[in-house]
Amino acid sequence: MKLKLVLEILGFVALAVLVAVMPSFVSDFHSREFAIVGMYFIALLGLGVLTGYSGQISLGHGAFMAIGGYTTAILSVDGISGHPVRDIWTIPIAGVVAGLAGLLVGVPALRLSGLYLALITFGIAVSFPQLPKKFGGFLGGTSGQILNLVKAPFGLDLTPNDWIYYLTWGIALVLLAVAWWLLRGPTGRALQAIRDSEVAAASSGINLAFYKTLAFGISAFYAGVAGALYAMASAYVNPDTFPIILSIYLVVGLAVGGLGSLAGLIAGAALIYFLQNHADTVARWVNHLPAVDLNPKQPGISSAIFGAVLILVMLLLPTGAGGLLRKVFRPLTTRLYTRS
Amino acid sequence: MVGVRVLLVCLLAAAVAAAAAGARPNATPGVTANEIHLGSSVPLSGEAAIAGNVARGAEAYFKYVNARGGVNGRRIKFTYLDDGYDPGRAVNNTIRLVQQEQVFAMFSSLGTNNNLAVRKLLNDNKVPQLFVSSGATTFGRDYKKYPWTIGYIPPYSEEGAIFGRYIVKNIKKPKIAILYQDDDYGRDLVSGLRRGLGAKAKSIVARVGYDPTSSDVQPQVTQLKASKANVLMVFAFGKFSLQAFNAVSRLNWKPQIFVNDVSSASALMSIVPQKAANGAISIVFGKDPASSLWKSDKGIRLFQSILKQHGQDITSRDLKDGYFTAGMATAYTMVNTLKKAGRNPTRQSVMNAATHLNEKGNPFVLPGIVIHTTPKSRFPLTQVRLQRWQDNNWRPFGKLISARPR
Amino acid sequence: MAVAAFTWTEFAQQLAAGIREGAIYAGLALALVIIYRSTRVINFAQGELATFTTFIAWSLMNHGLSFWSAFPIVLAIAFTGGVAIERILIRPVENASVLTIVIITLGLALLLNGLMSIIWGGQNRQFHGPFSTRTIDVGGVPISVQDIGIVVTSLALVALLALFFRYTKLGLAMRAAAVNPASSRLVGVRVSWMLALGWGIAAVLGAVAGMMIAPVVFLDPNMMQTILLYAFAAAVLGGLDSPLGAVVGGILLGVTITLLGRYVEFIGSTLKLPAALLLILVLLLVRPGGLFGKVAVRRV
Amino acid sequence: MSRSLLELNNVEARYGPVKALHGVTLTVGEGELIAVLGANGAGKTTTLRAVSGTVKRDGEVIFNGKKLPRRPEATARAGIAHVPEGRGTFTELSVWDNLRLGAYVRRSNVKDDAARVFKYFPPLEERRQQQAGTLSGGEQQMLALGRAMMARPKLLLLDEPSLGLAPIVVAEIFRVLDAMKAEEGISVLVVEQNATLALAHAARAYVLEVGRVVVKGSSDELRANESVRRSYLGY
Repeated sequence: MKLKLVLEILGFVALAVLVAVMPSFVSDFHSREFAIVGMYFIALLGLGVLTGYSGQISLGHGAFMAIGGYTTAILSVDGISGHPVRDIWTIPIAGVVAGLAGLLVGVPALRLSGLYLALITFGIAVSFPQLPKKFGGFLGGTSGQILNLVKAPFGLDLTPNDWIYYLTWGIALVLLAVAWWLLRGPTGRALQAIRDSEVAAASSGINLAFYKTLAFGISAFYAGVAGALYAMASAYVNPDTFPIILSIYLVVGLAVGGLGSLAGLIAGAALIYFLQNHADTVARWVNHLPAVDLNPKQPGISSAIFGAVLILVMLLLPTGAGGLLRKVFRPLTTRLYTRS
Repeated sequence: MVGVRVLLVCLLAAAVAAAAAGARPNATPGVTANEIHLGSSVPLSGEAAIAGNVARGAEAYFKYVNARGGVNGRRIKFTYLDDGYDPGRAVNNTIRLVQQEQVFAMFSSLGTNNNLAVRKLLNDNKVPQLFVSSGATTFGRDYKKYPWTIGYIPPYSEEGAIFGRYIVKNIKKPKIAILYQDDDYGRDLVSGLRRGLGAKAKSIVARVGYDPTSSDVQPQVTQLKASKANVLMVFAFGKFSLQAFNAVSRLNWKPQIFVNDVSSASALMSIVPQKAANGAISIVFGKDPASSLWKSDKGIRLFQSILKQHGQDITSRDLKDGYFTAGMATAYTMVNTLKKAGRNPTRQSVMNAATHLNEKGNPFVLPGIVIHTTPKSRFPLTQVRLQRWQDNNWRPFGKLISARPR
Repeated sequence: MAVAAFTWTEFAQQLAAGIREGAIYAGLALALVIIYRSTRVINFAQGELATFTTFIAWSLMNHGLSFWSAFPIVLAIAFTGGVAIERILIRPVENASVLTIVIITLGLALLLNGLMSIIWGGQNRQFHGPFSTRTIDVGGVPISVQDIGIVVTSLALVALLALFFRYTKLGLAMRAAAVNPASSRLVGVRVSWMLALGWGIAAVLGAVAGMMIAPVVFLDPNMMQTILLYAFAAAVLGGLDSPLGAVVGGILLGVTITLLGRYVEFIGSTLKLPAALLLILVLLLVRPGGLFGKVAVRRV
Repeated sequence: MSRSLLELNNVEARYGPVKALHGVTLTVGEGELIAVLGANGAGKTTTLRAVSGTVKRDGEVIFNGKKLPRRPEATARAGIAHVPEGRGTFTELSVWDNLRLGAYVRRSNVKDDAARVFKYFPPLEERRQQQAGTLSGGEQQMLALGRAMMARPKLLLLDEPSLGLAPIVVAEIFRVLDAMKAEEGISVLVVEQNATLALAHAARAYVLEVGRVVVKGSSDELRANESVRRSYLGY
């Protein structure tokens, strides 16, 4: 197992170096795009802890992102008793608020299993956008809240896009390390035991209620942080900023990334961003096929492409990118283990 | 955790190095010797996808203009992106258009919230936000704070006020029931109506909002009917106004119905039960390609020939789609604005042109309408007529009325 | 703001609207349950499938067919389509995780929605249903024939389905395949075809629900999206594996939220969805398997 | 020995990478009751599964002179009824539905067949509408046998019918098996832990050890076999 650890650390360092040098090779705008991918990655890490490791399916993580986003919006615009909070300091607060909401949801979740839980969390995703509409005075109603544009602090000479990029990926790497550290320790073992068999886990002395609720809380914390960053990058929140479909996209990202594989989630995050914002590019690729001539501007084409890509990905890679990675690397690692 | 700290320091160092590399060009972005680049963000997928046809109509018109030599020798390049009516994606699109595609100006992006979301961003960067497709009053009114933004269509609140004034003048003992979409759009219309009614605002006997996530507004209409009102205001959107007419018919109710402009396309009105629709009143400023009223109108003929010739993947149903006409009307004004902005337009000069418009004879809006703006009155299209639905057709009546906020 | 006072006539009409609304939820919820029972999967494409088949009916009627001559054709197409989807898209990942299959149904929903926009456009369409749009007087309360027709059709459908499952050999085999696939194979049931059959029947149920509701809410590619959300709720309320529960849950939900939305001012139209969610959550905490569902006993 | 109904020629079976049968050869003649004996994990159950096709197998299985396809549905249609480990009743369905399912592959009058089953197992008739899961263990075993009979099979595969049942119930079940064999001409391949009981009813038997046939012969021969006696008969 030592070797696996070394490989994982090497992988992490490689990722960190890649993240650090990336903006030198791409345009300023692409930094922003990668930043948003990073935000989805953070949310997916949280979802991965919940679904991949404790086996609870949540179709409501968009709501936790929304809670994070709204926290950041309220704190940085209205502030605490009239004193606006600087945007980066709202991020941990947003995470904690969302995390508390997650713990709250985690308690009834104990009684629900499988698809019942999935559908109830979906209900939360569906219901959440209604709250700002109802409580418009505090949350801004349908017209939402306009945030200040992000600017690099501490006199750093960074464009807003680069700043949000480094901020997001800095946080993402820390949270990746935390998730990894958490999951390879006793917490991770407890969660995996619960996922595999609740009865067995309980009979070997694992406190089910504690760990399942904890998983919900951690997971919501991650989503809240992602939502806070997303609100900063958009400089705007309203009920449609975190639409119902976002929760579904996150689950899509998780499935594509592969359950139980933290690194594969980057692929999932990239797919979410890419298919939402670049369906026109995909249409142009598809047009290279003979006898195909799609007009990406025609209403409906982008949804059709998104849907078709999802189906194809899941048919070809039913275990997601993470599963593929494992399949590719297993022969290698097995050989290494047996030799050592 | 030492590793993490080291890593962060490395990251920041790399960041500083990377940032030092880039510098920004000085010339007007999006304008070259032979091209002017405009951008837009509209829904082409999801619930509101149909409204994205506004951009497709505009695109066809720009191509038509380009085929005739463009504006001052420059062709107009128009890039519009799908936001699925999600403001977050509208922000992504707008930043992509401004920073990556280097557009000269944003033109006619769709939706109140999606435009609100990027207004600050565009104004901070001094990028014109032209002729937004939204009737929220703020886009024309708050020019002091947002000098780079201008609206286009008559504000919703003025539309409500026009209905109110009409009721005061023409309906004896009105008892008014209001069905409205429970958001800023619906509330704008309601508050305008109250203003127009003035002292008669007391005659509103019931008001029920519906949420856009509803599946059917029959419960709301049932509730309104129980108020024994004789006037029904339908301040709805798309299918909800259809459902409202349907419910009125199913409940055997016979109020005088007023329906707001956005929900009053002939294509919609002709498919609801006519016993409810007959006699309904609305306002009009654009020409409706589905109406037989304009069948032989020059402007609509031009619209259809442009769409057929320069549109992409146009079907026969698109030729009767009012969103395409609306897009073309706005594009017509955009082209005039660019012409006025001088041989070598800058962002400042185009803003200047947009706030000094006096455009007569836009072929896609009602005859006689003058698109007029000044730096202190940024509502380009503010003349409307009333119209009544009869025999499967809207019949405009009365003179042009001003919808300019006072 | 003055809101109309309570009257019994209005209450009766609201109740009728609620029951009709609920009957539609029930139709779609029933389709969800049929698929859930056999495959343990929630079909997110159920709504778009229903809309798609309704569009096919619209096209046929646009080409001169009457509703009743288009009806059997549409049902046949829906059935074939449902079976084909199971065979082509679900069968290859039969043994993958539930998540994988759910995502495929999501992809299918997006794909169908896009295709509908491309083929038929996003405009709202008028759909002439089988029922008169007249109203009749029921004890002094005008009720539309359409509403009555929708409720009767839904109930008839449930009864028909119950008879099918109870008394036909095929129905029995489908039930057996759902509860115990291994033993079903041993008695000669072709289990995987039973699953496909389930998809076919679900598609037919959806098609009927779509054709019933389209005359009321008008046809467009997104017609069923909100209704699907309520159908999920109805199915959970009734218990995901109980067809009877789906129907009871649907009507209960339709009536409850219509009346809550009307008479509880705080809820109104905006909080209908959250209110429905809260109701269901509370119910599930008391009965984790829904009203009629079986609870897998877990002692932990 | 009569004409053979079922022949296994060098059949192998595996669960994933684990091989459970290493070339089993056995035959069942028409109208014969054959027992398969062996310790836990010897491959008895797997042998039955290999016949009905519920496990991956290699080698030849001939039934009624024809090669048997490896699909459980097809096996059932060919005339083999498999009562698996744990009886395989549909516990959520009623007794009556269980019996109807038994006759699934046949186009016949279910009522006549059911009357025949009720003749052998009278308690089932009283409990027709009851949910199968609520029956006692013995009744469930009767239901499993009854369900198998509904298909009018040529061959019955029976997995540990005595498991968990009181001796008196077990005796009753074997009595019915004998009667069925005599009256209907059904062949039976039964797997049993209780070797004494099995040998008392079987014409011949096979003894499996780690996936191989180690001893075979008539019941009398096996009772006389020293090692069989010591290992399986316990005297």
